[in-house]
Amino acid sequence: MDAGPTNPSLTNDLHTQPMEIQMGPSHPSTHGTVKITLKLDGERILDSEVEVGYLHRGFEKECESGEWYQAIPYTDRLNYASPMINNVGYCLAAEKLFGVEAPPRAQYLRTIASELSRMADHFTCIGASALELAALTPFLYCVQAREQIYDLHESLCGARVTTNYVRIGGLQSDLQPGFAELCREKVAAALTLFGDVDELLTKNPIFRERMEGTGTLPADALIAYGVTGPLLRAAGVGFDVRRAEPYLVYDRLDFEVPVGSRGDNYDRYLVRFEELRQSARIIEQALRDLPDGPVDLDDPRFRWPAKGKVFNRMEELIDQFKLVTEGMRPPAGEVYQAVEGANGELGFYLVSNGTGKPWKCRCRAPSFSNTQALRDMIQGALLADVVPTFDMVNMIGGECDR
Amino acid sequence: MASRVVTVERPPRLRAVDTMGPLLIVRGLLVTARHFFRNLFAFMRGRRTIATILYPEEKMAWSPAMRGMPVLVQMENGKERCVACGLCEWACPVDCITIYPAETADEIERYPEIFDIDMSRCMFCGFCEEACPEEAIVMSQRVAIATTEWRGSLWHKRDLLVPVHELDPRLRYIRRGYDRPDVPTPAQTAERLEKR
Amino acid sequence: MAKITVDGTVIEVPDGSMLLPALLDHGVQVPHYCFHPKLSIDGSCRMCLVKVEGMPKLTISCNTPVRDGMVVDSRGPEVAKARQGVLELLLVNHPLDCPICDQAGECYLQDYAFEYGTREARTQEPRRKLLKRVDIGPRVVLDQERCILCRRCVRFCREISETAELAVFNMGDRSVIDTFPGEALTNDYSICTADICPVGALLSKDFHHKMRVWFIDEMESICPSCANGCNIKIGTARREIQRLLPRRNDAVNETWMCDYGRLRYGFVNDDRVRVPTVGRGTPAITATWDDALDEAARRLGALARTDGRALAAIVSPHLTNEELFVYGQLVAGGLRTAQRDAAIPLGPADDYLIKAEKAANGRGARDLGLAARSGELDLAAIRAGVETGTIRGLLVTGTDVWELWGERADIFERLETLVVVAANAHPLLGFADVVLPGLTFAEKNGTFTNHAGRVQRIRRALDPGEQPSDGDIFLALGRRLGMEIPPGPFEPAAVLREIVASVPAYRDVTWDAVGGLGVPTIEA
Amino acid sequence: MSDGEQAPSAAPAAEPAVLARLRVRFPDAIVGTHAYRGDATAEITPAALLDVCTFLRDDPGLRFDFLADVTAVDYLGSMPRFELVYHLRSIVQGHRVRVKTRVSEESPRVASVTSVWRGANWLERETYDMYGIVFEGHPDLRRIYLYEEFQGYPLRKDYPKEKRQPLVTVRDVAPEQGERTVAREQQRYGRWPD
Repeated sequence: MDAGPTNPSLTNDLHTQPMEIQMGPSHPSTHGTVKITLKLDGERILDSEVEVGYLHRGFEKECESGEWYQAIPYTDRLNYASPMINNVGYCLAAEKLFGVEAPPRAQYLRTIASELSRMADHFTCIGASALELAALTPFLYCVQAREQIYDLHESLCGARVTTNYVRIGGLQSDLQPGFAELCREKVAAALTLFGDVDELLTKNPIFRERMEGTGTLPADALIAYGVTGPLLRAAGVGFDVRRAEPYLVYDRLDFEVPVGSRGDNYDRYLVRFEELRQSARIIEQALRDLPDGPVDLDDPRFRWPAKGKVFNRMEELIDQFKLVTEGMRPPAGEVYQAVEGANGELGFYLVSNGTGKPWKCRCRAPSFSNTQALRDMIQGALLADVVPTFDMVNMIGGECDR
Repeated sequence: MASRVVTVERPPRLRAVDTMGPLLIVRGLLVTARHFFRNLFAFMRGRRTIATILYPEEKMAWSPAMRGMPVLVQMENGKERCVACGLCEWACPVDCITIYPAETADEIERYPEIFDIDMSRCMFCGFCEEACPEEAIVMSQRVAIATTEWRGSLWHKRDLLVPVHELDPRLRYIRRGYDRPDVPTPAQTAERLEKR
Repeated sequence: MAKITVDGTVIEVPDGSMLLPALLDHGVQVPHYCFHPKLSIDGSCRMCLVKVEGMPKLTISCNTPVRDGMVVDSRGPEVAKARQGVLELLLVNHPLDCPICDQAGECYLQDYAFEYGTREARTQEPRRKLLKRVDIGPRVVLDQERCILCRRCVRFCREISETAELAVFNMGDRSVIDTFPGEALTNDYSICTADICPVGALLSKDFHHKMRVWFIDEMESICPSCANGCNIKIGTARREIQRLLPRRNDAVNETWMCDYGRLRYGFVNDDRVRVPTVGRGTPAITATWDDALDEAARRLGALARTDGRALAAIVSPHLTNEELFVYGQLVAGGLRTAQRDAAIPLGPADDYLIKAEKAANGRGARDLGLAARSGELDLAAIRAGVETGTIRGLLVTGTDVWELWGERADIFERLETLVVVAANAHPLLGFADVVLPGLTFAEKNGTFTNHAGRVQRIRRALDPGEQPSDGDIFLALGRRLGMEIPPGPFEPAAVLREIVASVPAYRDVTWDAVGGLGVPTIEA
Repeated sequence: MSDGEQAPSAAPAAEPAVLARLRVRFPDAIVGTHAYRGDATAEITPAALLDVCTFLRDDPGLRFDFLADVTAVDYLGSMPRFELVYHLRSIVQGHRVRVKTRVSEESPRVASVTSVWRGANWLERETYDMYGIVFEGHPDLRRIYLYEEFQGYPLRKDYPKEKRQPLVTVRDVAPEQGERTVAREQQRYGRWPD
């Protein structure tokens, strides 16, 4: 046989095939359960497909089968890294539907709780990304800092992660004495620890080499994908629900919305970093301005009556029974309420048919839209860029799934 | 509006000197060494600063607010305070409580013949405690509920009963919020009703 | 008709009626305790106060006749304040019993206090102490502290059961409900007093401390315990029937039901036969459904082929019309015998709701031609046939025949083949060659025809799971006996259409129309 | 926070500018509008969905460049049964609107808005997965959370919460799907243009 150099079968044999590999669903770097199917040409990513859906929590179905108040613990588990923000988002949406507003003290405490959760989320995100880029020590510091925040969660509501703190029309409980001092001390301790992380990471050339210039996507593409939060802000768009549609007391507080200039992973890291400092500022201001007064709405149609009266007064006992068994009854209607979650716009769309159970309870999860853009972020990049990009997308399986 | 959009400052581009290995190592080591010595000196002075504890010899110091597993309050006479009203059973989002009420000859005529909590379903949300009109089920500070077989996660009434004095810290904590807002005097109430 | 204005809208109400029922019929919510549509007017609770223009004070709407041109304010501030006052007075002495009271959850005191009350207690004084847990009758328990003295129960005992055991004793704030000395609340309708009690003062002993009402799912159905066909609600929770409650149907049972029917539901929960068995002797051998049906068909088919007169079928009057219809087809087409009769248990009766036929659907069996007509073998003749040996095989549905034939083992031992379809464990099953588990009224859909020929729906309140319904059993037996039955499960709605097509008296009945309060059949 | 105390049937006189503008531009497509609790809402006919969405994105006075959410609501018992809900936001101009359209149970089909907002891709896949609504023109309409063998649509109101799914053992590859896999495996790629 005459096998010349132009023989097509030979060129075919010499040509490498693109390789399909699967990252996840239990790859160490995919915190949260997600599978990324990559098609590689050597180290280059030709194409990828991101698959979510490994948790199957049935969040919406569970909410539809319980009373309005029974959905609150389920929201803890949406973004489990920042549970308080989900509590706040759901309760704000429900309050909007009911047409009530929590007392000012509760509003301030919810702000504090939200910002604490945001700090915990950013600690988790930055710590985990450092870990997945093989830097173990910053992860330990981050987790230790997060523990400080969780101590505050515990002081507020008695649980470290599954908080179930916010109620429709109020809060689960008022502050314990000495919370303000504890809060200042713990936040300061967390920020000190974070200063160490800063020293270890921000100027570290290895870290920068991995982060700089990777995962970039222009702002208009991010908006078209519905990406929000630090990812969008790193691309230079100053969109923050706290600023665009102020809720709680954010319009009364002084804070900065950090934006990046280039939109790469490094900018995302820096934006998160700056948001941590801003969260600490917000907490400090909220603690300073915290008014006295009740934390619960004094309206037995929505908020369970005070326990002391339930024990020895007939009217309140009846209210307790009716509220627990039949739940609070909103007017029929629909509302959408967005809050700024740690990863972007966290919206709740509630539909009521006037009964004690939600007809629909929909969560607009920021992670879901953010993860969708991952494919474009890593298109044509190197395999090694997947890890920092995915880390900065910070997908949380709990809120991604239904 | 007091919020502003501010562009974060990026550190200058990497210079050649930044990528030099030994310098890097020294800078990183300085941070970790600081932690090491701080922990060491604190240890020598008897005030530990490291975050980990030696479980199970050491236990974490919980806040009084800590919500552990729900337990039943056992009164001084050895009986449960629960009257099997079923509010906790209904309020529980995950349906982990099962109560079968029965009648007794006591003054309070009803008691739970069976009171089971499926701890494998319980998510420690605390709604049972909040719903209870008798202060009979409270969140304790117990968290060790691991078992080796699934039947062990079903806690029956006799396992759940805890003497009331052992629950004192928790009861003190939840009683703080009982009179929210302050119980109004009859005159205040009359005034409020007038306003409505 | 009179035209009255209520809260700004004009409604038309019949002349001479009282204001409260007129308002309630038009969907105007007016709270009330003592008023009951089937009882006389008492006017004692003062809860239904409304403002009528031209009257100097608020007036109780239950005892105010409508008048053309009346202007009524049912929810203005003055009315709301009066209601708050009434409720506050009612709650002043009400014990803090919600946690231990069975009424909690369906208590009118809770409902109205939540909706119309002051929401805030302002009493510090101790509450009135009265007797609790008074044993006033075999089926009802009284709690005097919870009573709000609406006197519904007193009027019920005077006007409906006409036994007048209850009365209000003492005066003023010492008033209490009690039975007359030496008497007990023993009438046949006594639990109805617990139904109409708006609070938890009178409670059914059967339901006492059994289940919180908010866990109960209710399903509209028909009482299976006598031929009257009282409309009921089946309350289920934890996959069991917790209680039966009457449902208003003015054509059948007003809003009442007898204690006998109300308490007879235990057979649904307990002693059920769930798996088919084959062979006499104890314990019988459990079999798969296919094997049991094969065995039943083999035994019955052998007799049907040799001699049609050797087989007889006993019809249960507890089956629905639809099941009876396919059963009739099975008897005529599969067993090829005309020897069948319904085994209808009898019992005491009164002149109100309680009927002598202690089964819900004896009328249906007669309408569908499954009870023996003159000249055919009736139940007694079948028994004689069995005793003389001419009848060698029986297909029995239900177990009433055991009692009707005097609980005589020797009759059934004589049989070559006995196939029983029954829902509960019973002595009769010990003589059966094949036992096929049936379903009870609470587990199936269908219709019953009551003594007066009213066709009424029963609905599935409990899910029987994988267990086939009686209709499926009859279809499966028919297929095995060579009848031409298209494949597919037993569909009551489709069978009812066949009944309507073939039985003239049922020509007005449709599945949907029968769903509410039932449809009367047409007398021939 | 919630200034809109109007009932859903508020008079259109008080309606927000976005809705007024839509009403002028698409007089026939608007089924109804409301601003309950301050959320501007327009219900439109399904046929006009794509046009309305394109208009909302491109109109210089509106600029709804951001699709926050797509979901459906199952109004079991009413006709038509499903309602699709689109939450839009203008990042540039800072306002929000909710666009809704109804589709029937018999033909749950509606045009896909992936051509208007890229982010609709996954959101529509999710709605398809949970409610069985088919988005015509969607580039890749597959289940996103659940596996292909899943029976039924879990968020429909007639899907029982406790329902069990049959176990799926070995995934059967349909013949044509198998061929496609083989074809994909044999496909050649050029080198990355460095």
